[in-house]
Amino acid sequence: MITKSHRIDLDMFEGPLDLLLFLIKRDELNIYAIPIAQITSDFLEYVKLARELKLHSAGDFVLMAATLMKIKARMLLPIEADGDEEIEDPRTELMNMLLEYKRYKEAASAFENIEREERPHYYHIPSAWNPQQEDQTAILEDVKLYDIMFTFQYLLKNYEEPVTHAVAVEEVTLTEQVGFIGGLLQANTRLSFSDMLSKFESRLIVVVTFLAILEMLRTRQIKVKQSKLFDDLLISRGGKFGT
Amino acid sequence: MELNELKQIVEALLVATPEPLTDARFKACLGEQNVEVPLQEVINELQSDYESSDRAFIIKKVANGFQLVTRAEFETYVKGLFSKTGKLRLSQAALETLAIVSYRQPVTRNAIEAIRGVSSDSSLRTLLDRKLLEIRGREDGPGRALLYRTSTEFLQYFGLNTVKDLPKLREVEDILSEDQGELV
Amino acid sequence: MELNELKQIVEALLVATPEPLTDARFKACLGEQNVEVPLQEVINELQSDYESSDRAFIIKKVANGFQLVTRAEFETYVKGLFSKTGKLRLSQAALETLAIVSYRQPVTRNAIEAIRGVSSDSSLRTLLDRKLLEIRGREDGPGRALLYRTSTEFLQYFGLNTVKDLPKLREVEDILSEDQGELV
Repeated sequence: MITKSHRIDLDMFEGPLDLLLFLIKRDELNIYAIPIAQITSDFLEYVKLARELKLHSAGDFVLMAATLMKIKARMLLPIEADGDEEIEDPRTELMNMLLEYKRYKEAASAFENIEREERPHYYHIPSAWNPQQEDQTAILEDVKLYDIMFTFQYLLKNYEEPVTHAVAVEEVTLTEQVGFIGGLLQANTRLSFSDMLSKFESRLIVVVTFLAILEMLRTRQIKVKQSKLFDDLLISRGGKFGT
Repeated sequence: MELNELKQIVEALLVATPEPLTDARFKACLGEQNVEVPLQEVINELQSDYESSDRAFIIKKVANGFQLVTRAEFETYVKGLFSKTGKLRLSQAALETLAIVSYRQPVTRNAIEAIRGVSSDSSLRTLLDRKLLEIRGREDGPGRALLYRTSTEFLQYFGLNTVKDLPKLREVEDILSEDQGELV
Repeated sequence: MELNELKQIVEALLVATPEPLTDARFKACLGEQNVEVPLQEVINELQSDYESSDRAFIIKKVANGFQLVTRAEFETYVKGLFSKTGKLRLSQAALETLAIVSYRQPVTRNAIEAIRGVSSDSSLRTLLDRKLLEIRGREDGPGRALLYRTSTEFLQYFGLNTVKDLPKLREVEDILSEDQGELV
């Protein structure tokens, strides 16, 4: 569906919910009954295109991708009518999140308008007046807890022996992670998604690994199964595994 | 005390006060002296003096107090005091975070992130740096997470008297009915 | 530009400037506009306006610049703004000392000075005066040095119930580390 919009920069969006709201609006979708298959594939297209997206939000986009895939899987399951118990639409929670986010997004734009109106006024800033002032060079207008924290942290940084952080910049590429998952699947018939992720210390690797899973799903090298909504994802070899 | 003398005192206080001059603070400054005229009345008098004598500033009611602000028409010049661009505008992310805290306060970082769907560390940091938010105590629950609130500076920044002056948050039902309307 | 207009601009700048208005800053604020009148002359004009209209403030020349200050005769009232019950204005030195005591309490003066790298006598005195700190007992060691802690007033000021409610270092790191967001 990417053809509809050409390429849109993920930077435009404040997060996955913002992107979903955009897709819903663009395609005039009914928020009560979101066509989950369509929106999932659109969403994944964006995430895939945005491999070089702002890394700090990448994890949040990936998490949403996983949620969408769970909902999609859940929608495909036959509904077991269990007595009179009403079965909740798997999309309800997502819909509520989207609506709640939309309320605050609207409020944010109201704030922006007030900010614009207030902009031309500048408050009078009085010169320091304090007869007991011991140090005239730096006066804090108003001390907040944050100032206390910040100051202490700043002092500690200068006081303690500079610790040399061994930050090995982990260069992980998509291809490497595709190879890594392939290797694991040679040895095991099934992989637990959460077990695999728990081994990684950096969120960057988690993100790249997830993108690798998406890529391998697309090319049918793997299959992903989930028994219940919000359950772990189980990865196994797909029809084109090893090709 | 005569009104003229009172006007001068209030003016002196407005020039010297680092935060909005409230009624309580005004009374405290007067000490033992008995004053019948309410602060608001003195302010009104001063305000009209400033207007008739073409002063470049006015008195603004903000955070339940009074402060001097420059008149809007001098923005072009005044902004030169601060940087090339004048006041820094808040980013969309910061505005969203601020909106959530305003309506939900006191609120934890987790609650903010649950609504936004993205990590909000750097917006929180910006807002704390600019003193628009402050940390105020901890949640009672098991995690004892830090709680965030808006500050007096927040009210000043948006020219509000209380948080209650903020535009009302739209109800979910309204959003839904509008969206349904769009569809038809 | 006419003198009257110029006077208004300078007045706006004086109201809004966070530091004394220098000639250079004044020129920068005017931008491209050509002004022949020197700042000092505009200031003189304003000054005599303020005198003749009995304003409670004057323009004071300090460190090469100009700023608005209240007239000395109003000091009795103005100091009420900064009385102990009001918001605190702490110097950087006092703030640093307060921060160290908050996180390291109970703590000796030596320990504080080791972290700050400078003598902290006078800040300790200020903080004790303002009842933000208190002395509680002595160290066990040979010197039997005095131990400093934060007071109940300190906790109340920040809306905390106990010292344990202060943000923990780990939480501080969370909020303050800029990289955290970007790196992940």
